[in-house]
Amino acid sequence: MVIVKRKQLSLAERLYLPEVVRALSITLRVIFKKKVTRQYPEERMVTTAVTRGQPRLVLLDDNKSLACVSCGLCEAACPAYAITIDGEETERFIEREPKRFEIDMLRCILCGFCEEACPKDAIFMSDELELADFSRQALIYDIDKLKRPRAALQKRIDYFYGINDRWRKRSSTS
Amino acid sequence: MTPVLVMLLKTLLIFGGVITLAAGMTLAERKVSAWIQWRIGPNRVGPWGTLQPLADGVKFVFKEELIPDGANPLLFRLAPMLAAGPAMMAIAVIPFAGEITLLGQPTTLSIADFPLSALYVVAVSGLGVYGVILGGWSSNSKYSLLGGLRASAQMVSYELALILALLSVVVMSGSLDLRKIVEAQAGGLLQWNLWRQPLAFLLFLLATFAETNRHPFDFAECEPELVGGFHTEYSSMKFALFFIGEYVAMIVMASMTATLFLGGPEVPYWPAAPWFVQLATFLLKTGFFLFLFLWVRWTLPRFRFDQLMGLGWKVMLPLALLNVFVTGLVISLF
Amino acid sequence: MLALLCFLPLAGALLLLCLPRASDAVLRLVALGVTLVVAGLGLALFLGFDGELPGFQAEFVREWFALAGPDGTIPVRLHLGLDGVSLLLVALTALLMPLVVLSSYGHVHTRVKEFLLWLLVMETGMLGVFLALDLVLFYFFWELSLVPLYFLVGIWGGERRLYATIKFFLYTVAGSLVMLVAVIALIWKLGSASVPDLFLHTAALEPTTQAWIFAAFALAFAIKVPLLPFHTWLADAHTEAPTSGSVLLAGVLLKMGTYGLLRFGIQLFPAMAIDAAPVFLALGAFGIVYGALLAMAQDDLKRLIACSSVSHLGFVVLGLFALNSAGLRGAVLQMINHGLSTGLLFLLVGMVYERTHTRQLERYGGLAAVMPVFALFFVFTVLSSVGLPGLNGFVGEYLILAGTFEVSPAWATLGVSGVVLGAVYLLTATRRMLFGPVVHAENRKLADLGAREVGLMLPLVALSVWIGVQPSVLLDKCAPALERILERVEDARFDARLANPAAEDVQLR
Amino acid sequence: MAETLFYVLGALCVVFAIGVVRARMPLFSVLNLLGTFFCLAGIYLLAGFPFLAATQLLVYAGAIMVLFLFVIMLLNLGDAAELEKHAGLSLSGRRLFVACSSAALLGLVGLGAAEMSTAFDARTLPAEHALDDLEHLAALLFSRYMLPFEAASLLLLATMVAVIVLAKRQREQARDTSAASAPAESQRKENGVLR
Amino acid sequence: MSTQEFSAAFEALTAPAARMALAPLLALGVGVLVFLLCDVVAALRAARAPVFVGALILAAAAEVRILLGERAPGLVFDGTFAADRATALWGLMFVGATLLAWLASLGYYRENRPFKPEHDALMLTTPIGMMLMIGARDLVVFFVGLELLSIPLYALCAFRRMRQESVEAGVKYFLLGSFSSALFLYGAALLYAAAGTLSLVELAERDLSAPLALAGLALVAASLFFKVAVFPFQLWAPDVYQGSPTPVTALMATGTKAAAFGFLLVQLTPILPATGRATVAVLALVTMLLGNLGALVQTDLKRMLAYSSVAHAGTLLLLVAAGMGAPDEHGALGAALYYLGGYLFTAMGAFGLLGLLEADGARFTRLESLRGLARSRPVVSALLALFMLSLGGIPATAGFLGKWFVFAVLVDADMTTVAVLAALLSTIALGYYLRVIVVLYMQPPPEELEPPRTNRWSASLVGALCGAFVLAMGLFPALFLGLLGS
Amino acid sequence: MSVPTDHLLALAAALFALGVLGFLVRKNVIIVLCSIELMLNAANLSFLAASRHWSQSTLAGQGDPSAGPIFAIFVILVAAAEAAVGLALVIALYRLKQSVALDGIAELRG
Repeated sequence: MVIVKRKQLSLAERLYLPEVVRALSITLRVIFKKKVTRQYPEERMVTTAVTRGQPRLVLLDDNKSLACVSCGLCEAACPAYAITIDGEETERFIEREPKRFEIDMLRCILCGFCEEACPKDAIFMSDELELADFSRQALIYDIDKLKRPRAALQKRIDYFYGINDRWRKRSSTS
Repeated sequence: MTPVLVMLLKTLLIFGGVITLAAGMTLAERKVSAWIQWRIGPNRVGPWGTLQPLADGVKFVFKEELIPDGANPLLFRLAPMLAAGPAMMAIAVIPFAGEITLLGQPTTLSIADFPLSALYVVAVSGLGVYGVILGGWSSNSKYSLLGGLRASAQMVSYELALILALLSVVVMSGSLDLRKIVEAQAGGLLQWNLWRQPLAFLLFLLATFAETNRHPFDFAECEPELVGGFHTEYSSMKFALFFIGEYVAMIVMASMTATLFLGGPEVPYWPAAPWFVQLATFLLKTGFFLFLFLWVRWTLPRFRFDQLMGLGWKVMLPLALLNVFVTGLVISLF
Repeated sequence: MLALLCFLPLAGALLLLCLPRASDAVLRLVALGVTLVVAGLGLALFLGFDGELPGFQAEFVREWFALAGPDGTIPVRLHLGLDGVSLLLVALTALLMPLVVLSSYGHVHTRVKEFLLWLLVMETGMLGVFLALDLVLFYFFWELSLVPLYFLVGIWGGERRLYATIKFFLYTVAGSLVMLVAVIALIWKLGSASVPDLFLHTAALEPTTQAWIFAAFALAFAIKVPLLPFHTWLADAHTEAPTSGSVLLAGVLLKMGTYGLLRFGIQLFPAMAIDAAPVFLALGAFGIVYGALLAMAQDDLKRLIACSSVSHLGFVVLGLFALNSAGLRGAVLQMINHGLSTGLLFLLVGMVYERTHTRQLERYGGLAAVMPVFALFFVFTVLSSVGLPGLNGFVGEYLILAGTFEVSPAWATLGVSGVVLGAVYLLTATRRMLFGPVVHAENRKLADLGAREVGLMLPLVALSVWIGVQPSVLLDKCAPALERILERVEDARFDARLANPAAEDVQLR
Repeated sequence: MAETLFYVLGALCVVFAIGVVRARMPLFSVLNLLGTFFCLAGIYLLAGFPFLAATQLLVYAGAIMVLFLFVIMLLNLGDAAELEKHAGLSLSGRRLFVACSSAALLGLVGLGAAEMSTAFDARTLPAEHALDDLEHLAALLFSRYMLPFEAASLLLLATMVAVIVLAKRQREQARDTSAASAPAESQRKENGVLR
Repeated sequence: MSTQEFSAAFEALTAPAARMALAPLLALGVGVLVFLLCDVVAALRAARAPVFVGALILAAAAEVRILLGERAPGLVFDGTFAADRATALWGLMFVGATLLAWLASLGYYRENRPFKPEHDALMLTTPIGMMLMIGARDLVVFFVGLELLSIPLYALCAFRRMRQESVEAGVKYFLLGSFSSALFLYGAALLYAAAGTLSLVELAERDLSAPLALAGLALVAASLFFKVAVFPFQLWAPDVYQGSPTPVTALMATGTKAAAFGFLLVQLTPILPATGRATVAVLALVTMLLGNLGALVQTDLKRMLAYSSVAHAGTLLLLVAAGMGAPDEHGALGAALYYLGGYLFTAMGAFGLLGLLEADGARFTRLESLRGLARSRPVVSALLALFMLSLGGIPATAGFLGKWFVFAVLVDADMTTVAVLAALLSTIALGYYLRVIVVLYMQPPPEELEPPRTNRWSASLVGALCGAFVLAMGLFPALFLGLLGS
Repeated sequence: MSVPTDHLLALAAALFALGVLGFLVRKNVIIVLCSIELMLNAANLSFLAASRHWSQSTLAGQGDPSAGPIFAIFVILVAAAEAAVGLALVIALYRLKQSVALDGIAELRG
């Protein structure tokens, strides 16, 4: 059991008013400080490799086909059930590719689990943050809206590998 | 005919000014809150956001009117007017400045001069609570009802301290006429009642916070507990009226504080100041208290309801009584 | 002396109050002792009374309190005193009380202490009524005597005692309260509460005032007597009262009414009495006959005797309002006689009731064979009550009828018929009760009277005989007082003639 | 102008008063009463009693009526179930009495009108003169009416105590436990268990 | 306010006469404050009872000083308040009533009772109101006094908040009480409109025959009739008397009634027009009749006593009728004092004993539950019987002389017919008073019911004191008449 | 304002009569309380009307004009006290019965 001792207040504190004045002086001082507001549409946030934006699908080097093999691991890992995948046989050497790959952006919580779950490095968190449209349906992104050339995601991919490498090294030494 | 015209003109001027001021207050509230939170506040509509109130007004006008199911439609519509009306009426006797000449007619810058004006202000502004109570009751919502209930208890409790604090000032100057009270403080800074009645000033100030339902005594709205309190169910112009009522009440109370304790439109050490200087002085003094309302709101946490009642009945009332008693004793002995 | 006489029983009552209720015998002894002392005092008073003097004797005066009247204060005093009439009644009361206490041995077994206590309080009340010479005091005692009787009947009475007590109480109180207004009016008008003072001044009052005050007094007394229309409480109260209560009720309490009529009716307002005499004569005469007829119809022995009281008291009223010497003497004597004979009758009924637990005449029959001593006493009493010459009843009735005849032969005749009827119902009852065969088996083994019972009746029997033989002993004592009353009546008659010389009776002279 | 205003206010007053009596819900009764008070305050002002007009607003409208509303809300008397089923007479057989008393009152004042019908002439008063001159009233309160004034303070104290007795929630434990007897103790325990 | 006025006010306060007149009020007022203070400060809680009794004793002493002093203060405070021997007597009566009611209330409340000090404080406030009412020579003073009496009583009636009947009694009393206050105010306003003054002294000199003034008088009288519960305003009394806690009922039946009748007789009666005499007399008789008939059919002793108090109010109203239209020349005031004094002890004793019996359950106010009580509780029964006889006006009790004086006043005022009617009506009253005695003494105790066993020293003391006074007033009236004479 | 005094008195009488009516007719305690307040206000209006009447210069010295306002002040004070007690009683009643209709008050009958 935790016994919380009530703090013995001093007379000034019990009088209340001096404390009020102190509080007021604090807020008054703050008024004249430099403001931290960013004027958003004009001033945008600087994104870095760490920025975890919306998930995107990586295109292979041919800039046509997805790296995804529709294994469904990201679908399973998604805590918000935002990902829906229907796979199909393909002529390509990887045998399977997604017929349908949809992420419901209204559900997505940008957690990045899909990124971690993906065994084929086919899905990555981009630096795209803005999300707006006129209908709910339009915000369920299909493959066309999700696919990005590798170059667009290169910064994140490098960062991701770097992290993984560091992790691998550490685990091998120990 | 001219006196009537002058009267109309004064009324228009003062009400227009006060409404503008109230509108400005909505902006000021947002600005000050922003500054205190290291922000800038509204700055899109007009230069530095000065036209924001106008935009808000337009938005209020065009919003849809909602009346909750099971609410009493008559009272629901009546309540905002009852909230705004008394506050506007109370403005009538506030002396904004001394003598001016309008349309060639010498007059004073207040809608009416009335020998019992101090009493009038207290009496009329106290009625604002009906809007809150009825709004709370007629909404057919628990939150609103609780808000109204709290407001009624709170207002009655603090009105006592308010009147008693006012009374000690009245005892000092021997009149219930606000102009006489102002005159009694003419001369210099040291003539202000602020120095002669510091306790009354403090009590009056605190009571005005409670009377206007402002932080830290805003139990009628009290967002974390009651969503929006009495105006939870209100929208569009009715909501706007509540807001105008609240801000006008703040203006009234601030100008009362300025009048009673800081000499109102009297300019220190310049007895014969022209009317616009007096008006400016008055606005300055009032403005300080208006700012104080905002300042306090964004600084202090809210009380608990029992603390509020305890403060009102166990601290402020006895202190105010004591103050009146001592004042009377001192006045009658010296 | 009078104060001692009057308040000794009250002191005795207080003494009883302090005694533990454990031992009935001690309580009874104390009560008996007190009443005996009072009886002794009464006897001494009787013997020491100067029969020649007309006024009040042995007066006792103490200041009590003062009322703020319209013209200055009116002192109210503890003023006791007696003249011939009250002397006789006081003596009767004092004599009856020990007998009543003795008789209660037989029938009171529960809450003895309270019973004796109320008896003693009642004695004070009754003596007070006869002795009081202050109107306030008189009224005080008048109502005070009701309360003990109320309890006596209510607690120790028969089956329907509650009905009887409340009826009795309300009847009498209604009368008394009206009298209260009259008493106040009289005192206020005359500025004095002292009865001798009042005698001097009543004639000066307005006739209408006199009339209604007299009417109010008369109403209260008539209820108490009881006169004809107000008699219904009497039968119930008598029937339901315990023997002691009945004896007191018949023996003394009813006399309060007739005494009041004499003292505060005739003596206080002679003029009004003259005017009202025909009414009272009529009521009295009808009362005699009606009471007798009622009595004839009764099956309940006690009720029968109660009704006979109505009849007998009719005689008294008849005598009083004959307003002449013979009538008044007869009335006073008849009061005493009725006290003795009816008292005896009730005692006898009580005794037989204690044995048979019934009062219905048909439950008796042939008791003379079983209880000869009882029969002897009963027959003697009945004869006394009927008015057999040589016994007490005869003298009184004779004087009354003689007096009435002088005034109104018609009413006197009716009264005579009452005597005859009285003989009829009493003797019939005696026959049904005592003679003939013993009808009921349970009556065969009844015990005859014991020594105590005989003892307590003997003084009464002796007195009856003595009065019958030598009534002058009593009559002499009260004669001067009665003469004094008659003088007032004559004065009033004279005044009336002066005021109205054309009246008929002037020519008669 | 003032006369017209008086008659308008008077008529409104009566209308509101009828509303007080006729209202279906207690709340509307209170609101109508509030309307009556406003009109009365106006009439007081017109009749030359500004102080009483202000007091009327301050005490009646500002405090007493708020109290009424507070209780209505506290007990939530606006519920549909609380509405009276019919607006009939609560005390049957008194209808006649009511009608008679109302008529009699009106009639009495009609009689009185005959003697009071001198029109009040405001011009005879000095200008700017209120009939309830505050200083004069205050002086009276502290001299001639000192006794009732002081008694009134005691009255308010008594009222406070009375209201506490009536409305305060009863605490479970008695205040001085030393005086509490054993049976009271057990009684309290029972209560405690029940709660 | 100027300094002169201030000093004038203080002079008025500190003038010897004013001091003397104010002393009893001040004793009680300060008593209330000190009492409340003692309650707040824990260390002083033990001093509550002494403070209560002390305040009453001081007030009584102050009244005695006025009563026996060489010069009574007379009119003080610019003629708004009067203190003379008569008001001092009334004041003593109020103090006595409060003290007795308080004694009867000690230990009366069996349930958990956290508001005991408040109860006593309220009780201590009531006599102040009564004294103000009696001494008032100005309608303002009277009104404040009336409220100072009524408001504590409203709360006291509803004091047993957990009991329905008590709260109902409070609500009823409150509603009708404030209704009568409103009647009074409107009447006073009309009087003021007609005569231009609120001072009773001046009112007595004005011509009040105008219809407006008559209406005002009628309304004022009606409001007082409400307070004393006479026809047609008597309906509340039985309910309120029955539902209230018994000591409070006792206080209401004696104190309130005395105060209202005191004012009615001292102040109002001389102002009332003599033409209304017959009306008031008829009202009084009807009140007596209704009260008595109502009491006859009751099975609850408390309710029966309530009806009987209505009947007694009718009797007292006869005095008002007798005194109307003239200064007191028939001695109505003295009669009322004696009557009310007697009634005070009688009713207080009766209610006090009822309260004692009630300690064993409210059922002991039912008539049938008192059957045969004389066997188990002889003293209580004897006292109850005594009080019943006194209420009925049987000699040797205080009630007798009270009745005597009332009739004397009536006879003096040439209202003999009324007196006779009243006498006959009071015969009815004996019917139910006797029933109580019948029940107590002449009926067997009920078998299913345990007889009450409780003994409380305070209630017993009340019974004994009242019994002693009832007998003393009946047997040695000189002791009390001496006071009246002055 | 030169309205005759009796018009003011008539208004007061109307209010008073309505108050009496409401007191006797209505069943809800709150409304009954309102009616009582109405009656008190009628009394106040009469006091002030009378005070105004007696302050006329033609009637100078015949009446005391200041008594009216004084009484009115006391009336307002007492009205506040009565309202407080009355509402407290209403609360107590409601706690017991969950209703404030006067019909329900029938425990005491005899």
